[in-house]
Amino acid sequence: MEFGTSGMLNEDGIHVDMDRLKKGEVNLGTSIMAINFKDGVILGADSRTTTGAYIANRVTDKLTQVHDTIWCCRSGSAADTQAVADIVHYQLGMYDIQNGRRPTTQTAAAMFQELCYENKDRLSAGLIIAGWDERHGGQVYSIPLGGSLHKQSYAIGGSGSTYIYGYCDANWKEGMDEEEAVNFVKGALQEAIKWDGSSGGVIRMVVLTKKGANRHLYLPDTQYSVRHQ
Amino acid sequence: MTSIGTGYDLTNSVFSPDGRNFQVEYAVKAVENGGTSIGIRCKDGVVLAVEKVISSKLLKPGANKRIATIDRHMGAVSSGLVPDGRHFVSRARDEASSWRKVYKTPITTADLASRMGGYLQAYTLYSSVRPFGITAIVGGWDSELELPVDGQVGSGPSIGAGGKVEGKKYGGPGLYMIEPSGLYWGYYGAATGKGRQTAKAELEKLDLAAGKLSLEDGVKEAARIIYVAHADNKDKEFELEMTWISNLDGPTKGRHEEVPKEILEEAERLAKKALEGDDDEEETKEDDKPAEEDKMEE
Amino acid sequence: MAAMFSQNPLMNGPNYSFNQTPTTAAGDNKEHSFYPYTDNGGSTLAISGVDFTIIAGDTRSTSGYNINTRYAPKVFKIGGTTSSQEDATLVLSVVGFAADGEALKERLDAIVKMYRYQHGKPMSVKACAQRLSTILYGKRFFPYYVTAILGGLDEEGKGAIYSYDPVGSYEREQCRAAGAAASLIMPFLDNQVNFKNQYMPGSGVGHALQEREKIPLPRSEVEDLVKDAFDSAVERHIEVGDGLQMMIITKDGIEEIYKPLKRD
Amino acid sequence: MNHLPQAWGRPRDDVYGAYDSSYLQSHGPNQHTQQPIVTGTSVIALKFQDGVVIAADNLASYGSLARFTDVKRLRKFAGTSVVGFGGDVSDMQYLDRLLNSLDIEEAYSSSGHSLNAKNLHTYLSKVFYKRRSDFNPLWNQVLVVGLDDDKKPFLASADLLGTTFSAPSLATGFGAHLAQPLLRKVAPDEETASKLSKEQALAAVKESMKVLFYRDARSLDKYSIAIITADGIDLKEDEKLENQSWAFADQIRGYGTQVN
Amino acid sequence: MPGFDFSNVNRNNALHARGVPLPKATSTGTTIVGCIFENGVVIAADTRATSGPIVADKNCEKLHYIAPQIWCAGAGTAADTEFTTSLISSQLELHSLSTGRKPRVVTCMTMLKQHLFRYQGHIGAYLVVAGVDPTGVGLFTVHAHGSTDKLPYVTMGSGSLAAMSVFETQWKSKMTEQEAIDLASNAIQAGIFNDLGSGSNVDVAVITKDKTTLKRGYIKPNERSKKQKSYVFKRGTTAVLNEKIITREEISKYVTVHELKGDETALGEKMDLDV
Repeated sequence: MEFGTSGMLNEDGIHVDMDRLKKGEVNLGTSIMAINFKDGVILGADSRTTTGAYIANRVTDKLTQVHDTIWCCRSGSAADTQAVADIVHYQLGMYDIQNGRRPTTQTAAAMFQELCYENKDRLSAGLIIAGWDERHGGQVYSIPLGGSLHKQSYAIGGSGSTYIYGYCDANWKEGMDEEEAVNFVKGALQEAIKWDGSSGGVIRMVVLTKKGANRHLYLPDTQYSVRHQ
Repeated sequence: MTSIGTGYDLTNSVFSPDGRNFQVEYAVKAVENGGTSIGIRCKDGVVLAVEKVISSKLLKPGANKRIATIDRHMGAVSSGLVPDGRHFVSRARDEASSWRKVYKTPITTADLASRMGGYLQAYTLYSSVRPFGITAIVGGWDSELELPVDGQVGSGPSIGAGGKVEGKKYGGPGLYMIEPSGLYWGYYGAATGKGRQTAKAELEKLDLAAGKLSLEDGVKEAARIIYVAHADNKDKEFELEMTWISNLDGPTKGRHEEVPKEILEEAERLAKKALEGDDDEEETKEDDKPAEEDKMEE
Repeated sequence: MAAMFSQNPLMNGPNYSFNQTPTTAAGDNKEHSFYPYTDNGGSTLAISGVDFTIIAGDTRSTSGYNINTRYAPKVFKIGGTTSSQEDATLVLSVVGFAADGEALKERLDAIVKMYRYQHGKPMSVKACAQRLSTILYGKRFFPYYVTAILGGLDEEGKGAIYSYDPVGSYEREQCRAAGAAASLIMPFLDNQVNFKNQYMPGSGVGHALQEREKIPLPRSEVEDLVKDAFDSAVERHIEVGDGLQMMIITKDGIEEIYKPLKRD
Repeated sequence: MNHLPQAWGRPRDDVYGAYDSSYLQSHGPNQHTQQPIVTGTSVIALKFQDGVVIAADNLASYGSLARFTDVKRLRKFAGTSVVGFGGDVSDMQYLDRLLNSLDIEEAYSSSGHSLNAKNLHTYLSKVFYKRRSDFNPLWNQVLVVGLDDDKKPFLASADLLGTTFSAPSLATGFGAHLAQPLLRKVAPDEETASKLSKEQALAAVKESMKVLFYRDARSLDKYSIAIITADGIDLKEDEKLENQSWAFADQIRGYGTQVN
Repeated sequence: MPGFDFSNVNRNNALHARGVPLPKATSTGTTIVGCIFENGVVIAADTRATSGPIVADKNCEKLHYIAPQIWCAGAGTAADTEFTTSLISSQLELHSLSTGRKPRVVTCMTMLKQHLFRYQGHIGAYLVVAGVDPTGVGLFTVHAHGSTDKLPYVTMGSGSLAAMSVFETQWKSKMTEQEAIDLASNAIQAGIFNDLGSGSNVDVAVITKDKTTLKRGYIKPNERSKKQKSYVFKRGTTAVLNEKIITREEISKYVTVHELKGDETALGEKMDLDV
């Protein structure tokens, strides 16, 4: 029997197939979320990337900037979501230059949705878009697998999210201050990491307000209690 | 225009030695022959009006509209070559719908004007085309509310989004005039076509920059100005066509629509009355004014 | 378990190296989980007479064990000049996949209308029959999933019926049943319209017995036959029922009759 | 096991089966065919003497996960009609935008007449049929309600295959099994439907929504309901089911022989 | 216990793969329901039996006798419901004789579920068991895989959703006998008119402490309309190609021949095989 030759490898020959789709395989090993709070939005994510049971990257950054204060959380195929994020990053940059004003979160969400919907049979991407702009304040949009677009007060995604629907629903409050909000995200992601084998590592956050983007980092060896960034 | 082309005017995209593009200037001439169009940017809406010169008694009254809808919230009117105006509208509609397709939100009046300005300017660059023989006035109402992404579901926090910068206002009326050169500027009141000088003089009197004029009054003023501007051109009959776009609380709910018949007729009545009051020697000519009975019915 | 060891390079000689890496995928077709057809049940029936044609269909539309609606017509007037089709001369019945049936009907209707505008006269049933066949065969590899019957009066004023398979094979016939209960109704028609298996009592012995003489049935009798045929089909086929829609084409025009059927 | 670096971290073929690479293929028949992912369940509607009532719950499911609980599946069109969407939510959003652009194009000419529900249904069913014929279906079943050319109540269905039909009452998905029997009882034919009062129709639809909540595992007790008459559209998007019956559960012990 | 013999499974799969269709069993597409009232229980069924889309029997009986005060409505494969109920009926009667007590509904239900569980769903019987015994009123559903449910109102079969919609909107506790009968027959009619697998008439069985009343054809909402034409053929319409006369003496060698009197017609049961 031959070694299967139907796969695809990239130059380095290792990482590309992390996201290959096996029949019946659900490949959303991650925990991501974004929430609205008093002054804007917070995005959060774990840092684990898995292929099967192997942790291919334990300090992944799943929070991706597509404009100054518009970011997204990626789940699903790393290759697909990176490609989509790169395209939108480019388009939003062009928008800013051509129209002489910053894109709104809606603009970003619309662009993400168009890509995810029109290419739904080729992509495996579950995205959460969160951003802050002067006019609309903080906003959170979710684009699940089929490419539909949902405006939400908070959104959770990835395989780990299934374990924290209850936690989030029970602990959610509208209009939290920043400290409460950071603790909400941290608490939720801790639970996801605890119960989901495909989630783990550090907790990353980005806080988007009128002051701009502000990163947070929490490490597992200190029970995520100390902010490192 | 003092000078003539001396050969530099025979093709588009060629400058004269003193830096003029004669083809564009000739296009402006075409505009200056067209019926007067005006736009007024009121505090709660925009009015567009046009003096539709009746070229034949065989034309059906009220048909052959000259003001077109570009998108739900936006309209355009032009003076000059009518077919060029039609093409302008067609392109503007394409721009508006492609904006919707890409950004899933309505195009703003400013953005549409920018796109159309670019489009018209391109027609001054090539020898294979001629410039547009129109000056167009685009009026629209950009929603003052937060707009959803078209088709989105869900609504976010019930208390509204956090972190908004308070005290700033968004949206509102937009009025732009785009000339054959591709030049476009935003205006409080815009006028073009044959009676533009008179109309501009009248518009200036309104102190539109103060932002006090209401849409209802704007409609009346627009009708009056078209009538006044027409006074220099009395030998031809005309029809007044008017559309408006109000804010979301107003009569059109942010949509570009024709001014309803009753309001239009009332505005025309007041316009005629104002005209009579202005100069008494005019009143003997009242018979010349287009009366419904004179028109051909289909 | 063989697969477990198959990746051992020692067993298979030289194995994977990066420059052998395929950059395009293997070309085997992906299976399509989407099936573009469904069966909406129901039955149709057509009988031609000396100077008339009757085409009938039940009005039930089904999907699985469900009734979509109790009134979905399967019989349509074709090629009239108005939206009400009041001056039509042809009738088409379609049974099978209703969406294809609708598409087929609209296409044929448009063609027959165009013919009428261009030639200033209605299309003959014979010409229309040939055209319908061409339309069906035109989708030979993605067929209209319908059994069609076309009816009208021929050039001599006689009743004419043409029946089709989904890809355009057709034939002029005396009578035809199609759809879910076709196999229930057709033998009944053979016996009652064409008098198959009926002999004249006392006209001979054994093989010498003479077949019952074929005489064209009068309209009233055909109408009765149609009603009885559908009543019986309703008794024994679960996808047939609710209503009976009948179109009767004569030289005076097309008459439409609706009769209720059992709804269980 | 294979210890070569190129196999590190890759799912084992002996465990997961060979890699299905067919999705990468760029030739051959178009591979549009997908499946619905985020989905809405039943839509139900009933005609009455001067209009139509339509209802659908506010849930979008992701498999069995009740993922989005604020999804409004009744969409207004041109102020005259309502479309109720079952099936894939992303395709619903696509259609919503498509109909929106259709409405804008309709407003280009100021002829005064606008598209009614019947026109809208015809348009939608052709879109569905075209897409199924391209093997690229829009994964929905929709109910279109409003008025027809004669200003009579109009109600019709269209689905991903392009199948269309009309009846005094209609229901998609689970509603076809659970709500239709009740609605058909109230309006067995057009004649009866044309005599129903708005209150009767409303009561029947609300009752049906309750049964659907009891018996459809992909449903929600929050729903949208719209009444369409010649006077316009009355759409309520945050209704809650009332007067549910659960108390009889106290009488039930075990599943067979148990008595305590 | 040696266990089951699955030797034919491979053969059947191979045949099926080569295009041999599986034998079509008559199934009772069916709507069946049960409903408890003040001092008894009512079960009801439609009377259509189908084989694919064809109506195999327009007026079959889906209410099966188990014991005088225990009855069973069956959906699924006709043969399975028939044999399972009669088997359990026999066992229950023997059990009743050996204990000297009246049979109980729970006993019946337990025997049924244990029997069906043993066959892992291969016996396609979906049943509603109802009855009254010294402990009171019982109403259960039994699924083919052997699970049971205990509820005040139950439905089963392809029309179960239609029937359930009626119960979910109209059921109330503590109904009178007539109310329960009406409700159950309404539920069956919802199945008859909305589910293609169900049709024809409504059969009802009412079981109270004192007696069981079987109302066969309680409602007949689907009587066939009169034929438009007469389809009587004249004698001699069918060709006779050959004739063979068997005398009574000759046939008497194989079977017992009864002489029919005047207006008497032959009944199947009367014919005895002479072994």
